[in-house]
Amino acid sequence: MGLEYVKISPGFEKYMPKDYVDLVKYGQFGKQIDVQQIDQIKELVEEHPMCAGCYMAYFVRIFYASLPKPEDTIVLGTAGCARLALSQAAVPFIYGNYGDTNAVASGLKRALSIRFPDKIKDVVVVAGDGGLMDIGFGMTMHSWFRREKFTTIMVDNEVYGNTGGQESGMSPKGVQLKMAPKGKKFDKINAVELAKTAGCVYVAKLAPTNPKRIAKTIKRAILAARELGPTFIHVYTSCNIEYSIPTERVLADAKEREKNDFGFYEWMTDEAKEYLEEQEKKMAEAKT
Amino acid sequence: MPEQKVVETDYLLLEAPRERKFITGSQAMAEAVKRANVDIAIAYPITPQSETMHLVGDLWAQGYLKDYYRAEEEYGAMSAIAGAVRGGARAFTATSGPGLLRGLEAIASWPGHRIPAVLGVLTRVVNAPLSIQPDNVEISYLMNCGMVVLHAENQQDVFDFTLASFAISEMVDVYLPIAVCTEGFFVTHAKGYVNMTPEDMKLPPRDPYKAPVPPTDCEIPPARIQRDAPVQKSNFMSYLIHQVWQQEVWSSNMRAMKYIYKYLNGPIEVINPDAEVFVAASGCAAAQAREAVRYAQMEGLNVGLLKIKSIVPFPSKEVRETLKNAKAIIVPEHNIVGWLAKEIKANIPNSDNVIGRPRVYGGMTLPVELIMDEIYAALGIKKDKTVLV
Amino acid sequence: MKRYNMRIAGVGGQGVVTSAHILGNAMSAAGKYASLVPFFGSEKRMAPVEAYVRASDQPIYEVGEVVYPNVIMIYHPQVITHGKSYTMPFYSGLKPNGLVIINTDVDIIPEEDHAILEKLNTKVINFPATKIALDIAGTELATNMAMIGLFFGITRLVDFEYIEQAVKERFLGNTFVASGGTASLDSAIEKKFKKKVELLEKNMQVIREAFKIAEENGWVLEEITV
Amino acid sequence: MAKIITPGPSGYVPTPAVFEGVQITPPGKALLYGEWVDEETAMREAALAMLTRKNPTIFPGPLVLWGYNASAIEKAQAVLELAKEIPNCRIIPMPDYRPKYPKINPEAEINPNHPNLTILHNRIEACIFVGVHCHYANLSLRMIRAGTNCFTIALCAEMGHEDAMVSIRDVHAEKILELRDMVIKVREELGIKWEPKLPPENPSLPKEHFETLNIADYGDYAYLLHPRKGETVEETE
Repeated sequence: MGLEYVKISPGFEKYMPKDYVDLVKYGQFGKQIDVQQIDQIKELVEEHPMCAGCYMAYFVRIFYASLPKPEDTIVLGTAGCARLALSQAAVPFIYGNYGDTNAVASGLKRALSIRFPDKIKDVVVVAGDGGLMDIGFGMTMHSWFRREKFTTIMVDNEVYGNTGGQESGMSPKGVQLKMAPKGKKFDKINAVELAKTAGCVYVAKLAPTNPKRIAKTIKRAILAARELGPTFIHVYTSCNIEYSIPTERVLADAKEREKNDFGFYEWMTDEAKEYLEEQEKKMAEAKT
Repeated sequence: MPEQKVVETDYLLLEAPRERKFITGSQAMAEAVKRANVDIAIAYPITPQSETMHLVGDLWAQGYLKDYYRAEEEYGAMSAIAGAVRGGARAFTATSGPGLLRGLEAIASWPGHRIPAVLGVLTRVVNAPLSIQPDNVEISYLMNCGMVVLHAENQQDVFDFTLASFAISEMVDVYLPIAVCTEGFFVTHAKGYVNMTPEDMKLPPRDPYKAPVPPTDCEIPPARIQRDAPVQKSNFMSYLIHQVWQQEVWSSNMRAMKYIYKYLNGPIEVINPDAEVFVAASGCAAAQAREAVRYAQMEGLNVGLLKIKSIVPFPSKEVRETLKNAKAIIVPEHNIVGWLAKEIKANIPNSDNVIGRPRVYGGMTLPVELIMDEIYAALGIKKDKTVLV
Repeated sequence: MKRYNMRIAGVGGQGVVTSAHILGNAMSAAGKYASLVPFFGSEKRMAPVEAYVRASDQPIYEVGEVVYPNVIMIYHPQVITHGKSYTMPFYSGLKPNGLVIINTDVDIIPEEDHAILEKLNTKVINFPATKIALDIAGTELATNMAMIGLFFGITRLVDFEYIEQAVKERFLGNTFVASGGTASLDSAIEKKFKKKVELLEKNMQVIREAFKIAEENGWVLEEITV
Repeated sequence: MAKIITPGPSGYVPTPAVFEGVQITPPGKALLYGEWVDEETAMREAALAMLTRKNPTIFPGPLVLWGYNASAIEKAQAVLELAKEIPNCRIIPMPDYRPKYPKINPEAEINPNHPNLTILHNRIEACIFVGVHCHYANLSLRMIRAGTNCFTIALCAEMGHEDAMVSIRDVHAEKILELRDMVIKVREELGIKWEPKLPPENPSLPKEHFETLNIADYGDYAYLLHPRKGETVEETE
């Protein structure tokens, strides 16, 4: 409904807690912000209980700052680390049962399309490797097969971090983790290729080393999902606890992985390419 | 498809003219969906449910529904229903036996998530070994999750219960999912007379803002909303929160009772309230019981029927009142565990009088003669085992 | 029967859970009984932490958090002044004739709460544990030692040697895990003290001092009726 | 009259009013201590509680705080009108329903996941919930009754709340103003002198508007704020 629902009733500005007043005055609603300037705005995401130095927490901040229309965005998450920060933001958040994100998002997006055929309602799933590629695999795949119009972002820490460090389908082969005490026996699932095969119109893979690029990728994925079909981003968000990465080495680790197996990769259908070029041109024009 | 006009809920459910049709239980459920202004239905095949959702799919193709799809499996279907209802749509699905159990994690979460959806439960044996025959043990799995559970005796009940459930589930003080259960094949694939409201009338659309929780549609404050945050004991969440949350679900469940009175003529039906012996039953066992009571009365026996329509909320007070002078209470059931007999025993003072027989299961039919045998035994009438009437 | 059901409330980094373990281990070393329930909301420095200990000379059957304690130990004044507690107010559930030990050198209990505690015939002890820890061990990390020292000093549940044994086990043993944060805390402590033995001795001194204070003030109790 | 629902603390496991047999009223009726009464009786009792119990507070919820449509704005105005007439009343908002990490500021807001932090911290003994979605209002009302002695009043836009001591249904701006009139009437009957004024603002807000503050506003002290040429500030206290 636009911005009315994030406006304070007249006379109540002086009764609201400061963080809400700031959110309305200095927040992201109704604006496009530069992710490199998130320090200068009241961020959507608030204080959260993720581990100090967690790279996933950093990604979540960039994610929220990149939303093309935060006042009309709904985020879905599932059990796992990311939801600890995802849920602490001024954007509606849905947390259902473990691994159900892409089924819930399918129903949600369809309901919103029925009710608001002419309005933008962005639906974004941000879930972990376990939620999307293990327990929720079928629902993830089928949401893509069905060409559901929402974005799936996999924050891949290659482990079940929240439950204490168990092997996931996305853990690299050979890694010794709980429930794989002799080392993982099979390869990391190739989620990107699966997404392409299953019908995503925009697929990207990245290590979060460059905030501007992350923001651009997220925006593209959300814009393409609005009009065309499912989109997918696979992000490496290391677990510094389970993989024993010292806090000061987290960025270096991401850069290393970027060089090895998480180099920036972007793929889209011709249709998506055409659409995004057009949209980006429009946005650039609007700016100038 | 005829042009449908929206009429008041009370008018449609209580006053609208009715026309009699001879249809199957599956058709009766679909006919109710047709008149319920449903936005979206999500289907996944399983016998004996499939036919119902085929018919609902046809309704979508004809334009009665706005969206419909075949889901990946029941867990996905039930999760998607939760998503659609959160998004403000009116949603419907149906399943049977093993499918219900596959979807049960999601279904059992609906009440806590405050998801007012209607779920058709067309009962079937729960594996193993595999069988597709009717057996209603699956209802016992639904009884403790907080949703409203209605049990339909025949095609007419299926129509009435389903249509009313859309209205009841969305009441602000209820706002819970409702399961409309009936026996697979015995009801779903059998025909009976159903008095139906006109095809060109439908319920008012869902108003998701008339609700005890905001829909997740970015149209109503607060913007910072997670309707049901995971509960962590800490000083940002009270120790009590989950407890009072569950209390809210079960309070809401109890509040549904007044609407069951209003729209379904109460949670029970009684024939011969002064009876010496009662046959108490739900679902299609109530049809067998109704038959048995008629025969018994023809024989001059003082036997009554207690049909229980609402399993959850259970009409404790009404059941207690009805059975207070009964010498014997015969409870025929289509399952081995005897969930209805247990429930009745738990709710009356003279539980020794409850006879948890006859029970058939694994899809066997429940002959009226078995109930008659119990009636004779209860009244101390000696008869040959096989009764011919 | 001596039976103490206690709630320990402090903030992250104070060793609330560690001291609950030491309390339990001292009881076990003495051949008596204890059960403990650590409780973390969010493992973060200065975030509220609670632990629950049941201690007795008789077997203990009950499990779960202590909802109705007869002993409450407050490791940090902010538990009361800032409401940094999972249990509000801090004396919630306290049984009559109970014991409350607060780490403070001034009275921080609001007047209304005093009235309630008086009605319950509560013995309230303001005990400057952090000050004692700093004076004797030179680190406020020994606050928890002062607190359990005073508890044992008051209750005389076990002899001193068993407390020493439990503290030893904590600092010299290698099987002790209280929380994920304990390991990093350990390395910090080690840097401060060259030898663990020295650390142990400092801690014992703090405990001994707390015993002495209990005695000098006439706080020694025979028993709290359950 | 039998009082079924009274101020707590009712204990570790509160029994929900519905389990006690309390039922939501039909339109035009109100709940007082779990019994059906007419609205005027309920309003009188509500006014009495807000005028005589300690630290009366209004907890406006999202449907009042956020001006998302004309009726919300109108209702918000009415809430302020009501607050003005209650001596030493405070307004503590419930801007949303999600738990906040690591903890709310109990002087600045109330959160349905742990309402008692606010009730106990501020020693609130009478409160009004208005503009809160029913589900969250019910959770809060039950927890408050379990753990505090607060007298709860629910002004509900829908059907009302069994767990409140006073529950009035179908409440929109007009009915809030009726309650205000009742407050004035009872206040005068009690002989309490009071000049209508708005409650104090939220303590979390900065006292000055720093974002619009100009260096020139500091007058004589402005030179202290101008960094001098070549001066770099390494560290601050």
